[in-house]
Amino acid sequence: MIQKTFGQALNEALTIAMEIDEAVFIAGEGVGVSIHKDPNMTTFGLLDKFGPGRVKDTPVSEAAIAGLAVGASCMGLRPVVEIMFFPFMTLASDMLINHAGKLRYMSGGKSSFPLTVRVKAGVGFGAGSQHSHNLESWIAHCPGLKIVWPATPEDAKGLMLSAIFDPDPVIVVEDMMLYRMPGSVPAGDVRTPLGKARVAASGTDCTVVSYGAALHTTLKAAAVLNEQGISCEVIDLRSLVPLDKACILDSVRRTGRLVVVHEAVRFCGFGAELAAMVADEAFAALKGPIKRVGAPKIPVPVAPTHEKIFKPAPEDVVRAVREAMGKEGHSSGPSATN
Amino acid sequence: MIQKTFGQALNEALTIAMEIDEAVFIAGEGVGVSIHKDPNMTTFGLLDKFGPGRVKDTPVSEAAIAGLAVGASCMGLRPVVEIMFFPFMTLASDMLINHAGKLRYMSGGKSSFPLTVRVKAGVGFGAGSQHSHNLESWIAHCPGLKIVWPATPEDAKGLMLSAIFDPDPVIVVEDMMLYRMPGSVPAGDVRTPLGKARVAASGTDCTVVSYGAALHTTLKAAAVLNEQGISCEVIDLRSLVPLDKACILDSVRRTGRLVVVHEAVRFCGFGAELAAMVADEAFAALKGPIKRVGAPKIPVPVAPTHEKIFKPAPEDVVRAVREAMGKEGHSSGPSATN
Amino acid sequence: MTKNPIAPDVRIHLYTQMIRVRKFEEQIVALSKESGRLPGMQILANGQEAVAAGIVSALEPADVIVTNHRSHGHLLTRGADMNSLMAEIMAKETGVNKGKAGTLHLSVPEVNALMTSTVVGAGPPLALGAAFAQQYRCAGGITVVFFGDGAAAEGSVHETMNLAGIWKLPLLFVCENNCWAGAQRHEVHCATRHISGRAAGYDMPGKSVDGNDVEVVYHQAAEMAAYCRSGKGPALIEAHTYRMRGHGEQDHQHYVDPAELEIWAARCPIRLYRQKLLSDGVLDTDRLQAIDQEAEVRAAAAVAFADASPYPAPETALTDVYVQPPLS
Amino acid sequence: MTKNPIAPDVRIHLYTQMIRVRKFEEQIVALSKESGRLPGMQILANGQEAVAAGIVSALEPADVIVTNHRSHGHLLTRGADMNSLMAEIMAKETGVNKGKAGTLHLSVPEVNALMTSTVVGAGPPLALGAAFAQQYRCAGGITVVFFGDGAAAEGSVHETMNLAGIWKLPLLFVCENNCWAGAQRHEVHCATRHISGRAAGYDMPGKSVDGNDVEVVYHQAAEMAAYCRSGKGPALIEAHTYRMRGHGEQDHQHYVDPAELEIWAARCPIRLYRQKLLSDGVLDTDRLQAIDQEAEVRAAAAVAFADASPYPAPETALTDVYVQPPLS
Ligand SMILES: Cc1ncc(C[n+]2csc(CCOP(=O)(O)OP(=O)(O)O)c2C)c(N)n1
Ligand SMILES: Cc1ncc(C[n+]2csc(CCOP(=O)(O)OP(=O)(O)O)c2C)c(N)n1
Ligand SMILES: [Mg+2]
Ligand SMILES: [Mg+2]
Repeated sequence: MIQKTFGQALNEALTIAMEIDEAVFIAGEGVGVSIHKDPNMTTFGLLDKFGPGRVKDTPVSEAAIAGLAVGASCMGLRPVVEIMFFPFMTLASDMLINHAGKLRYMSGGKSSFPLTVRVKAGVGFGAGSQHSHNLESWIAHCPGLKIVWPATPEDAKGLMLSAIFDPDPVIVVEDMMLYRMPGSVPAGDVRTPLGKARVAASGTDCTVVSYGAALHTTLKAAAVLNEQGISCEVIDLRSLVPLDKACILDSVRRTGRLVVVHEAVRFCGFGAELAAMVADEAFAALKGPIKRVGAPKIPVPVAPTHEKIFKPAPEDVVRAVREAMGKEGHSSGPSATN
Repeated sequence: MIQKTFGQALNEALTIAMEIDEAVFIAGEGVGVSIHKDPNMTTFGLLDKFGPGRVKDTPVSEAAIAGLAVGASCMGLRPVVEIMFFPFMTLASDMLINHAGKLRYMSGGKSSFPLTVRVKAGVGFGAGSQHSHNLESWIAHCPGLKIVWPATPEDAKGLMLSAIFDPDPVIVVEDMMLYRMPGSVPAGDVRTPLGKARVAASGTDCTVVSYGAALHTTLKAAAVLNEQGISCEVIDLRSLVPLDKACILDSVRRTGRLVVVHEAVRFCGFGAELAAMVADEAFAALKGPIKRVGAPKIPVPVAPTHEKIFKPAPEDVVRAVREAMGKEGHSSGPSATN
Repeated sequence: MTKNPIAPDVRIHLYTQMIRVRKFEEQIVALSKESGRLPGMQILANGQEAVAAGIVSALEPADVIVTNHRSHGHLLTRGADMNSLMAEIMAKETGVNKGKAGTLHLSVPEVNALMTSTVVGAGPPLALGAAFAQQYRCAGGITVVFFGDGAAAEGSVHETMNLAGIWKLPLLFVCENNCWAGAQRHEVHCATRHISGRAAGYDMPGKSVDGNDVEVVYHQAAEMAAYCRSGKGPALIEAHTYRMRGHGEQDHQHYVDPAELEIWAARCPIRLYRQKLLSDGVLDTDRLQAIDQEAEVRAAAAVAFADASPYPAPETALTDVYVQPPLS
Repeated sequence: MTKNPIAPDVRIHLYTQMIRVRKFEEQIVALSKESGRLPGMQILANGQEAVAAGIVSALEPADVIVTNHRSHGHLLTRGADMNSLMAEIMAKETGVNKGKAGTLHLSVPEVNALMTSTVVGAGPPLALGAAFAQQYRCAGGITVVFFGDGAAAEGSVHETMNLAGIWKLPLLFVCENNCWAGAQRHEVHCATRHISGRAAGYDMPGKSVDGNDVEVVYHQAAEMAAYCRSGKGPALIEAHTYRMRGHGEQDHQHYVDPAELEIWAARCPIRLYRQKLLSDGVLDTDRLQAIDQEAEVRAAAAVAFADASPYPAPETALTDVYVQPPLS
């Protein structure tokens, strides 16, 4: 294990993938020459290492970038393309939803699309809602796509490698708030399997499921709750599709309680699927209401005073868990608004 | 009340809106001259009535069509634009999600966008997944937008009129399977308020929530269940955003059970939000698992034998309700796959 | 451009290709009149056969084509098997895509008809990726993408042309300008008469040709394909033609001027070429009839094959979404 | 085109506009060096002031402008209040958008700076709607949309130009070609040197001009605005200029050739125009200093105003999403 930042771990994953497979190339706006000269950026130094033939800077053309990935992967290459920020995924969404996710099916299984789309997500850098809008539930709703969201440097590397060499289209969400997070990372081509969640903290009273930056908010809350004598089992989803249902259901069947935490808008967010799944398949085990911690239904704001309202904090998770435990008056907070 | 088809009711709504307000215009691909010459089509005859100045045929340019609506509404007009089929909403999604839904907020409330987007949805016309892909949960997840989905001719007219004269962006989903459905429709400018659900059948044992064509599948199932001695309260949502939470929660608090039925993919579908909301806010009243009836996570297929697998049938609803009632062995069916 | 004369066997090939497409689609016309035989819409290339035959006949086996909702001509001339194509149009298990494509999404990778999209304007960005892969692998081969005059209005086409122009990709854009996008006349959906005029804005050559003269199309395709093959970059051919049967079989063209239809009927690419081959003495009426006959028989056999095939088993609806399906 | 000489007061106005933008942004540069003063990124028009001043000064009050992420010049020359603009850039409650826009989404409807989008390429489709409303109401007035050379690669720009060309909308496209899109040089993101060459493909006039000569820009704007106003349809101006401080304040231009920066520094539109006005005797150094001084004082006052303003109250984050908020 070596110490690396989250961004360096992603960078190492791309480096390894390009070294071991000629079919891997990367493309996007500034993946070669970037305004940032920062080793914590995923594509740092790749242009120098692999040259302009395999590291392609593109125009500002998200639909074409996504089409490039779909078409090239159908020809057997392994494209790794970047959609700079999650809100711009809208511009690539026809190519991803109607093509990457459907063409294999409609070919009767003749074609496959081993592509990877990198997208930056996250809340809290003050750029506002046209640069910041977590849309993981869009992707998760659509057939034919997979989506992963690492929360640690180790998984950043391991999930990126698995995504690149997976035979299906995979969206890898890079949480901008984590790029500088340090952690130990195994050397070499070590992959985190898709569809396997990680128990980040085991506990007995309440299951709390999260992913990405929100996982760290959740872990802070779990520590506070521990002091209050409430033991949380914190699950780091890592992969939203495929989803590790067994891990979640097994935990809830033991704790009898579920809280979901993410930074996306709560209404119709990914947490809704987890809550609905548990309210069906683990209903008999439930001892209290399923709580969801997420953003209120507003665009990501700019002002620091407003960002605080938007972004779930440890206190919000603590309150939600206590409510799930029946230890507090029910309140679903501003996020209830739809 | 006059007898009209669903399509004629929509057509009447547009006619009335254009008659009473000069600011209303319609635009889209074939909203003027259409390959269909069918009075059941929403825009039938409007070009002759109102002329090419107010009925604008456009090129095949979904982003520009949506941008036209956003920009013109910001200038005080009331655009009613068509995105022909739901999968093409992806091409308009930047304009709708990042602009129609966010620009008012980011203007600090200075600007408003009274636009209406008509989109055709539905499963079962054999065209396949690039023409058929219900994405209501995408819209419902995003701030600043409203979305309605009429299931009867009366509401088709009433919701369309409310949408056009609402001060905010509203997406009106036109279920293609319903265009020819007859029903009685009130004369004149009669509007169905946004955010008010309708109890389509009252009952005591299980609350079943649905919308659009799926509502009729649900009503068929309710009749069958009645004969089996199970009394369903069927709620026609009509409006997904704003959502009539009170109506749903009140019903579930009486019945103690919830089943949600829609034709969209079940995983991360709109039903997940309803289930999650109830599993939180009405948990104490729940007597059994919350069941969701929806499509399996596959692209909308083409072959008749495959469409049957995709599209929820009355039997599926019957089974789900019986499971919710604890009258049958638990099974979550193919739609469980993610 | 110097047009070297086309060898007789090639000319016969061009004619044969066109008539096979026509006869194949005539079967579809018949089937679409019987309710329940064909799922979805039926969109035909009738009147545009010369574009498919002229372009595709100028290609090499390694070349890739990407097509759209009006694909029958492109696929048949590329060598797709008639039986499995007809079976797919009927959504049968023996279809080229196991009944999962239907008529709108037919793809035939085995003959390098790599991808088809019925999302208007989606073909070019998909083709961009295919052409990039050809350049990346230095494997030779070019990609040809067919799209309509209506599709030219989509932003994706612009993004693709710009990127192909920058990267100098071996990508041949073929715009079939058939005067219509749905019920919208060309001038309702396009700011200029000729789409080829846009090519210069992407640093590529662009030519408009008579899309109903198969030899003109063939010559232009050969020239442009050679240009793309040589590494000089992308090129655009705009083929002016006409959609004889309306947008689809459900379209009765109430909005179309019958006189206009007559004019174009007189310019039917197959009729014109038949006359030419006769007057040039390349074929006599007997050989022509034999070719037509053979095409007719072939198409009828395809329908028989498809009819004899079952619909796919219901449970197969759940397969082929992923190569590695999610566990849960 | 015959350039009638520009009246002295207008020339002074043009200079004053440019220097006000420069001084305003110099305050932002200073603030961005202190951590925590400004949320988000800081994207400046430094070096491009002549485009904003030249174009906007040729407009009438009823005209609408739509701008992008590099908006300060457009908004200030259009008459936005400096105090509330600076307050908004700091996301303060007294900001022109109540602290909900921040620097990237500033819109000032009260001066017809109707909409701003930082989604590259989104301005044109928004402007399409504004121009349509002007045509629909026969109210007169044109819409001007500012976008970059990078944005020209987005499909939305193509769709808009085509539709504006068909409907003959009063829409003036202004492409600020500043040689860069992020860290990508023009030739990396655009297939041709001049974007104006695309105008013909949409049946509209297109001109490339020296974007650092404010009078050249002003003349071209007056001509094209008159064209759009006359009902002839849309037009395109491409202004060649340069982005002097990199993409944003966090960009230290490690990838930019210093020699290139020097060349353009020497062509600073403000310096050039100052010299011209002096040599033409329109202004003397004293009056110039007074104008510069005034701009400096004004900008400093804006910062003071913004500094004195609080951040918006937390709960106001939940308002202004809808005109008629959902009940539940
Ligand atoms: C993105 C998108 N918008 C709309 C449609 C509906 N549609 C199908 S074909 C067609 C017209 C296309 O015209 P053109 O590109 O000229 O092709 P043609 O049908 O004339 O061959 C339209 C609008 C679609 N399939 N995809
Ligand atoms: C759709 C979209 N893609 C990417 C970005 C990130 N981005 C912001 S500015 C920019 C470069 C734009 O270049 P140009 O249009 O020339 O404007 P300039 O910055 O040079 O003024 C990019 C890629 C964005 N904001 N929107
Ligand atoms: Mg056409
Ligand atoms: Mg630029």
